[in-house]
Amino acid sequence: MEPAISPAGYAALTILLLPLAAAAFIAFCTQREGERSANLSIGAIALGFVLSLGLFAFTGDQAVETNFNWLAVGDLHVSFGLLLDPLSKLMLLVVTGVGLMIHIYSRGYMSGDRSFRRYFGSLSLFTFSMLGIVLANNLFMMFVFWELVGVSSYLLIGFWFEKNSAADAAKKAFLTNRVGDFGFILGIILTWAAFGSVNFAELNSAVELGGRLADKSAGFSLLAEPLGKIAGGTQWWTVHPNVLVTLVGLLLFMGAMGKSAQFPLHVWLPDAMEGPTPVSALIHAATMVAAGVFMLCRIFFLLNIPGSHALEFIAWIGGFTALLAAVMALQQNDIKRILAYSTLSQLGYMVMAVGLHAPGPAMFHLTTHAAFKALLFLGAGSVIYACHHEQNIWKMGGLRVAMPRTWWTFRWGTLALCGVWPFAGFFSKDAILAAALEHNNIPLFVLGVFVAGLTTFYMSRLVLVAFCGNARSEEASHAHESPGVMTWPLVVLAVPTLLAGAVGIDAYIGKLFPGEHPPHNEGFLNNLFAPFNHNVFAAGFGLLAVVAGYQLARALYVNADRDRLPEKIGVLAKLARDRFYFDELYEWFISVTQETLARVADWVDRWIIAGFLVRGTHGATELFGRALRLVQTGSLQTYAFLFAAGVVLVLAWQLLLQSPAH
Amino acid sequence: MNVGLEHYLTVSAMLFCLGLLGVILRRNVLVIYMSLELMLNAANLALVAFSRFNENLTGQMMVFFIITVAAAEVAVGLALIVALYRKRQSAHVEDLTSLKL
Amino acid sequence: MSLLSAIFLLPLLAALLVLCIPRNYKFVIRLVALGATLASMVLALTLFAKFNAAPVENGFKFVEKHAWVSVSTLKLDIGWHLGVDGINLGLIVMGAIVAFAAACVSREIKRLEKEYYTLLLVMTGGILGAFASLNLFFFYFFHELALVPTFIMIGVWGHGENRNYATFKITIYLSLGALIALAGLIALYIQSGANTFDIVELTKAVKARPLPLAAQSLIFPLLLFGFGILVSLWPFHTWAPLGYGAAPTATAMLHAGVLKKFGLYGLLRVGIPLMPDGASAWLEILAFLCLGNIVYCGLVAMRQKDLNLLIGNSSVAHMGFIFLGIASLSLVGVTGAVVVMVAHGFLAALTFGLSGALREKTGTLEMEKFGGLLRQIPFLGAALVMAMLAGCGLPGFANFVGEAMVLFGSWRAFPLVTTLAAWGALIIGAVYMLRAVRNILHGPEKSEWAALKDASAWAKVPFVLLLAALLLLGVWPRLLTDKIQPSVAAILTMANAKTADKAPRPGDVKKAVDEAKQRAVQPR
Amino acid sequence: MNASLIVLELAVVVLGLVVLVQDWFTPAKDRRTLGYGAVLGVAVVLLYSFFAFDGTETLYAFGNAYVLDGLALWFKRFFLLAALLVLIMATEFSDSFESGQSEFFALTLFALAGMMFAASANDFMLLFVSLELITVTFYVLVSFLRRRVESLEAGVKYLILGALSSGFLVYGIALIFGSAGTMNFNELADKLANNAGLAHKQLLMAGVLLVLVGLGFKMAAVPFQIWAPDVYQGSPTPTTAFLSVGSKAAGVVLLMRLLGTAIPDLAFNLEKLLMAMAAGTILYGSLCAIPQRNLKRLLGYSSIASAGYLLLGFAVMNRAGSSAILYYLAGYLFTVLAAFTVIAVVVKEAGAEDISALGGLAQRSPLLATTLTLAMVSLAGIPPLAGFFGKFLLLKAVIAEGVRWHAYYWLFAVAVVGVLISLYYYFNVVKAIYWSKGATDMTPIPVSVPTRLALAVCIAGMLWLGINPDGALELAVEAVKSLKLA
Amino acid sequence: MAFPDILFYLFAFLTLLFGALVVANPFSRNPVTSAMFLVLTICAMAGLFVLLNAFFLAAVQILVYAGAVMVLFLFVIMLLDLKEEQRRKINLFGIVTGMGSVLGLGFLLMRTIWGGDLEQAANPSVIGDTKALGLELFTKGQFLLPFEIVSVLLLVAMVGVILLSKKELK
Repeated sequence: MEPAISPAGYAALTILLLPLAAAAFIAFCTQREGERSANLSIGAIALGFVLSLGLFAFTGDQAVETNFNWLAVGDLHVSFGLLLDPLSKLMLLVVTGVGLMIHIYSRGYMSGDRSFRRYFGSLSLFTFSMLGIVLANNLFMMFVFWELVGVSSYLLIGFWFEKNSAADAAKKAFLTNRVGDFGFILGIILTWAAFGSVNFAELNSAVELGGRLADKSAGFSLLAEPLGKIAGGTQWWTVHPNVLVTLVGLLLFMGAMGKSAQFPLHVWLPDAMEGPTPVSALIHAATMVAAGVFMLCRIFFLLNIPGSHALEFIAWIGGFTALLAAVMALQQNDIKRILAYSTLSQLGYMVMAVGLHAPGPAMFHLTTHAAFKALLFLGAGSVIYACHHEQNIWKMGGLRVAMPRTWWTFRWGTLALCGVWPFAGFFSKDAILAAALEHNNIPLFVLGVFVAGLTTFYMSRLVLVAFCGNARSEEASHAHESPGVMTWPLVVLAVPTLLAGAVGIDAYIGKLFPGEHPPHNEGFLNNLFAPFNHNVFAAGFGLLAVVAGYQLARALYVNADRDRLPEKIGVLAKLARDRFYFDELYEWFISVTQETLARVADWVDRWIIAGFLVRGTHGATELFGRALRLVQTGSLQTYAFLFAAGVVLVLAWQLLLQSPAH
Repeated sequence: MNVGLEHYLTVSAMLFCLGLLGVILRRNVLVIYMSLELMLNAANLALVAFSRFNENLTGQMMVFFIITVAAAEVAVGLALIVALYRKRQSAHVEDLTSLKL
Repeated sequence: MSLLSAIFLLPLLAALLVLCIPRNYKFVIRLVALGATLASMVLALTLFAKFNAAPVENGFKFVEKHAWVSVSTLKLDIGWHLGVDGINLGLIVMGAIVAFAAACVSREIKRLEKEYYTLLLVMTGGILGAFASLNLFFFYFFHELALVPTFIMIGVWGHGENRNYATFKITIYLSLGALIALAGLIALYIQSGANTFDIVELTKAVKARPLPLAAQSLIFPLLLFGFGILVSLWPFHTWAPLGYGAAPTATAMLHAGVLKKFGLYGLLRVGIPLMPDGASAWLEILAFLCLGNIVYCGLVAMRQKDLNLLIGNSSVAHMGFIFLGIASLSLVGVTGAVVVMVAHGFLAALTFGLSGALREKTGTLEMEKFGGLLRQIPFLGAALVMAMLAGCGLPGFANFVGEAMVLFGSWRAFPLVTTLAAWGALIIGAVYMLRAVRNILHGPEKSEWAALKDASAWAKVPFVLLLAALLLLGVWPRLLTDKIQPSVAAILTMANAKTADKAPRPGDVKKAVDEAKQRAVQPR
Repeated sequence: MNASLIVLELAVVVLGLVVLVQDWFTPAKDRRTLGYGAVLGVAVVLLYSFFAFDGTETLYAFGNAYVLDGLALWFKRFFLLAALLVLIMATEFSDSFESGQSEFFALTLFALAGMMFAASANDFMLLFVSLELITVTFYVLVSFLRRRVESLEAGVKYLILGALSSGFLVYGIALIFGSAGTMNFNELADKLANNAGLAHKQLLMAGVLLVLVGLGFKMAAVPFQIWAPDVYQGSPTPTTAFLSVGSKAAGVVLLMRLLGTAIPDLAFNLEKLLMAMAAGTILYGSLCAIPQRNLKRLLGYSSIASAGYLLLGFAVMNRAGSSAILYYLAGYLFTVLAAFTVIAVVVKEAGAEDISALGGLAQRSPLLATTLTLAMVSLAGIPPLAGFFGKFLLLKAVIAEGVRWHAYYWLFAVAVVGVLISLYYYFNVVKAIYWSKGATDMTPIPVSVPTRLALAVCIAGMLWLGINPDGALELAVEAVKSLKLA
Repeated sequence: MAFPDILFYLFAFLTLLFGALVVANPFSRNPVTSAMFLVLTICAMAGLFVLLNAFFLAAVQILVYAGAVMVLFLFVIMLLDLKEEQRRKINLFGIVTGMGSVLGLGFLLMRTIWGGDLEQAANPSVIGDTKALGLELFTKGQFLLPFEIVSVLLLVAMVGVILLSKKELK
């Protein structure tokens, strides 16, 4: 039953397996040749990028599935399946393209590290996993690669495992992701239990059919029974299908929450900055964290089942994350952390977009964000590299002179992030704001605009403090431009940062979600002005927020040698700096729940089961034995008496109690 | 009431119990051994009585063997007691407690 | 000697051979042990390769049958009957591989080698024999044969101050379990009316005439708890971490990896199919006891300071998934349970092997004392990381496939338990596994371990082997599941024979949707 | 009258006399050869038993007082084999006797003759006389080490309690005779079958119970077990071994005859009593052994527990149970004799009987260590050794009865508890051999060739009965054929 | 009451009285006393035997028991030079429980004996004189074997006694 594989399928398979092969080869075959490892890794992803480009260019919009029967037991059929459709092709480009730049950049950034080989091995493993998510054609496979992404990010974040902070951050990232995955797998199980399939296409047709038929949630009513069992114990009652579809949606969303670091599972992302900076660029800006959003887009039809309220929830979570992260970014001083919170905030935008029934804009923003955020991270890396691993922006300053190429590209990235026309970020953010307006969700629109202002504010703060003014430390004053292997990727990434907004990505994605209002690709120049034609309010308010944010920042930070914001906003600044105490809160929560449970379980195990019950039985038996043994006094008289007593006992038992009445 | 089997058996049983009492209560090994002889004699009495009232000489034959065996047993037993007495200078059962627990 | 019997008779014969070698020829003794286990591994792999899924009568292949004890006046008929189906095939192969790995890591033994290798070989033979036997008597016989060396090995070559207590605890606990199970098996023999221990015959007899309910409700709990104790079913689990903590490496590998599966295998082979009604009353309780394993023991593992105790508790926790899968009585769940049985065998062997190697090198397993070891021992460290990740259910390793299948399969029967089990699998497992990695391998390097050497090339062999097995099955699960499925299906047909399950199954929905599609296409 | 049936016993008695007489002509230093001669003689008799009789038909002699059937023959061979191994042990041990080596051999042979007669007893008179022959001989054998006060003390204890039990036995025989008017087992069975009133006679039941007391004493069954630990500990090791195998088996075979031949129609009434006795015996033996440190005493308790397992077979009172008893006994023979042989050597070497004397045995003599380990494992009932299959058969018989009456399940539970507890102390011994600390003396222990042979026989027996039970079980089943069992 | 019955009661009374005095003599705790009363008990029993027509056994009882066995006892007592048993602390608990169990046994035996199970010939005619017993012993096979075994037993006893009481060691 193995279907014939199309050339595109082979290409996709090659793209997927190349990095794995590279990782395996690095692990087993290169001993100390770090250079060769790097080249292998870069070669694999470069080839992948070329193939992705080819796929993008030469295959049509028709989805192509390639299935290998991976597991088939009973009702559970899981194929190792690759799905090529516009969504995955776009993501392929993003992952391999941005990834390629980051790989190249890493060669420079990581040169001299004693675990160079391991670095590239892990990087390739990560690429493989990420591509797996992108290409997966069913939920199960997606989960498989989802987990693999988690573990490879664990390896990369904990790359410098000798540092306690890095080791802890890796652990935290993995565990937090696991919490999300917990929901994800339950969601998958529920979906499977309802529809009997995990394949996207099959699920989609089932949902569509359910929508067309009178019975709106054909599969989901079946879930009522086992769910009722949870809720009602012995009572079998029917849960309303709407509750069920919402629940499924939310459980699946939990996966995205973990990977895309949405509130309340956002805490791992800032800590993950302990990894090498290119890793931050790859994982925590362009790809891994985007996986959640990608997944939401992939399963949008499941979230969008009539009767489901999951999307509303998702939108609000996204919006809240965007706001929360932006506020926290205001008071960070570590250059990478600022970018990390900014990433959080932008991911919030994307998730919000999905929640606003606008997966297209979400993907659009994901794409542009991947480019400019990677650029920003790599730029930050360049700065850090130049400043001898100094990451505090208050110890930098004046870098624009010393590092011209970094400065220019970084500034472009910032502009794109803030959403300044005509940078790519403007278009994608605008699409999201427009979607909010279209769904008449004014609160979220206001929130979006406000966050846009905050974004401009903190990014301007970063740029003004780190690059402008005077050098505030020894390292900063001696900084000079990074080598070409690091700066050229910046330049390359600057191109999409400038242009990606208007090349028609939104239109390309729009084809996937025909239910929405797909924008049309009307040529580059037309696209350039499309936002203003399409929804002038969104564009206008967006730009207004940028201006306001920048003015505020300028007032506070031009030539500043310390942060004067805390004086203005008081306690909020402290809250923002201390990340609203989420880490402490979680730590407390975990210690009162899980750790207490563990303590109790351990205590019960040690004292009740192993101690009281087992040792008690043992002790009682031994005691009994010792007591019984006292009968053997050694005294013949006692023996004789016991013997006689035994005889009497036997006689009495048999003659009195067991008298042969029958 | 005519003296019958019951009466002999009663005597025998009582004698048996007396012997047992001696075994349990006396501390001198020799006396204990004598009490054991009482018990055997009680059995002999019962056997002879049964033999008589069941009209069957087998019981008496049994007594014959019991007496013989008892004689042998007594010989060995007394030799043993003598040997022990030589070691311990006592024939008291309380002194026989090197083996216990 | 047929292929199947050669697999386990070879180690037993080698044990006799070792007995005849003078004790000074340590190298020869070791060579014989290695050779025998290697040969039996190769044979097992051959068996695996030769096994095809084509259906046969009774479902067993490579059948070998001889009379052994047959006394008609006593209605006693015990025959030598071997055979494999999809369920024990994987276990035999896994056992043979683990046995070879165990023989490899036995280099740590430095005294009484002759006795040690004899016992190791006997244990190996016993384990494999138990899984190959289709006669309940030999099934039990070989299990016991393997069990005693376990005890003695822990006692003689074990570690730690708790060794004595651990030895006695494990001895008495496991013997209790075995005896209870024996009671169940004998009762089954008698009450089935077939007067046979032959599994095939028993199955036939029960198919023709199901056991009376009273008998079922007597025998099933005996088997459940007897076997349950052997498998460290909560709350009868406390022997396991303690025992494994004290055991010499190879013993822990073989016992935790292979021998422990005996009870599960027995439950699956005998308990579930022959006593469906007895089982139905207990499976729900079993499902909740699983949580004791998965969640509770997972939590306990979180508190451990000693690596072996941690692994021991985690091994107990993993048993919960197998129980859950079995309790679900669904094709997916039970197949998954069998996959976990095999996968956990490799995993447990791997983790105990690694911890043994670590102890051999450092003399301790207290996690607090370590730190940053990954730098000194990159191979062992990497293998340990992989083992730990496999232990918390990472895709790519066989455990994930099995555990996921268990979760998928048991959802319908026990949604709440499944939910909590998923929590245990994904989060609690990850917490303690990563904590171990963090404490041992990560963190600043410590000066006292600066001189630590990584494993030599030969010492890597067992770990590479086990990892490869885990990865292979993780990447290509059909290798196993396609063989397991028909056998499990046969068992479930019996298990579900009586009580027709009225609850709709996932497949039904798909069917309904397909039908609706058909209707939708038709013109109105 | 077919007097030729007693040829085996006769041969043994003559052998004993020859040993006694030959003693005069043998210088003190060569007395060992007498022991080997006795061993050889017993071996010849044992071999001859296979040519002379096949046990397929039931033969009577001496006015039906003496029976030679499968059961008798089985037990005669059992006793011969036990005596053979005990004699080897005794020959090795004879250095410790200040005097009377040859008398020890001769007395062992006379006791053997007593056991063999007991195996054929079909009459209460023969039962009594042969039992007394065993007992009286054992009085001497137990107190043989008259230099050691323990030995004498054990002798006196055995004497008094043995005589006490004889007293009960005799009284019991008297009561049976009184109520049934016969001493012959067959006649008693006939009368019971034809006279329903007889079965209800309390007098008969009381007699049976008192005989049971006497036999229970021999078997060391609760509540008549009290002598066993003291006597086991105090006796010379070969005596202990013979006591625990031969004397116990004599009790077993007589109880079998009593229940299976003499009062088959009454035996059912004893079911509960035997169950209670079995349970009590198992628990008592197992529990008391837990803290025990003296090896011989430990085996004394273990022997009590074993009596309990044997009683399980009596409690079920059917063919399966009886054949299981035989099988168990056969395994017990090899196992216990192996254990005692090792202990005899070790105790001689170490001069102490404490369990710690085994320390370092694994290094000092791997053969002894292995043998003792196997013996303990077999006693604990673990495959592939004899003890396992024996216990398996017994337990199976018990569970089979559970269908009829659920109390048997509880009996099984008690047995399981006993097995578990016994594991504890058996493994304590294994532990002492292999991993006890503080063993200082590491000199190798020499083991003589005959002892090696004896050990080899024991190991072979343990393994053979454990691995290939078919033939032996068939023999056991054949042997109990003559009993009137369900 | 017939004369034999009176004799029965007399001998029975004497037997039990002397028997009791063997076990517990309020005047003397000397084993010699016990031994002497045992002789008397045996003699009284011989009387009962005569009443039961067991003439041979009555003679044997006196000859073997009172004659040989008891002499042996006395020899040993003299040999050991046993003093009067010192009055040690009386174990009241032991006495009570011991009496209890003996009384229990007595009760059970009595209950059995008087339970109505006994069958007895109305006019028993068996006479156990020497001839009858001799014929019985030497003509009936069933007694032959025990007889021979007893001879071995006696041999064993001889050997045993020599072994145990030999003073010097070879």
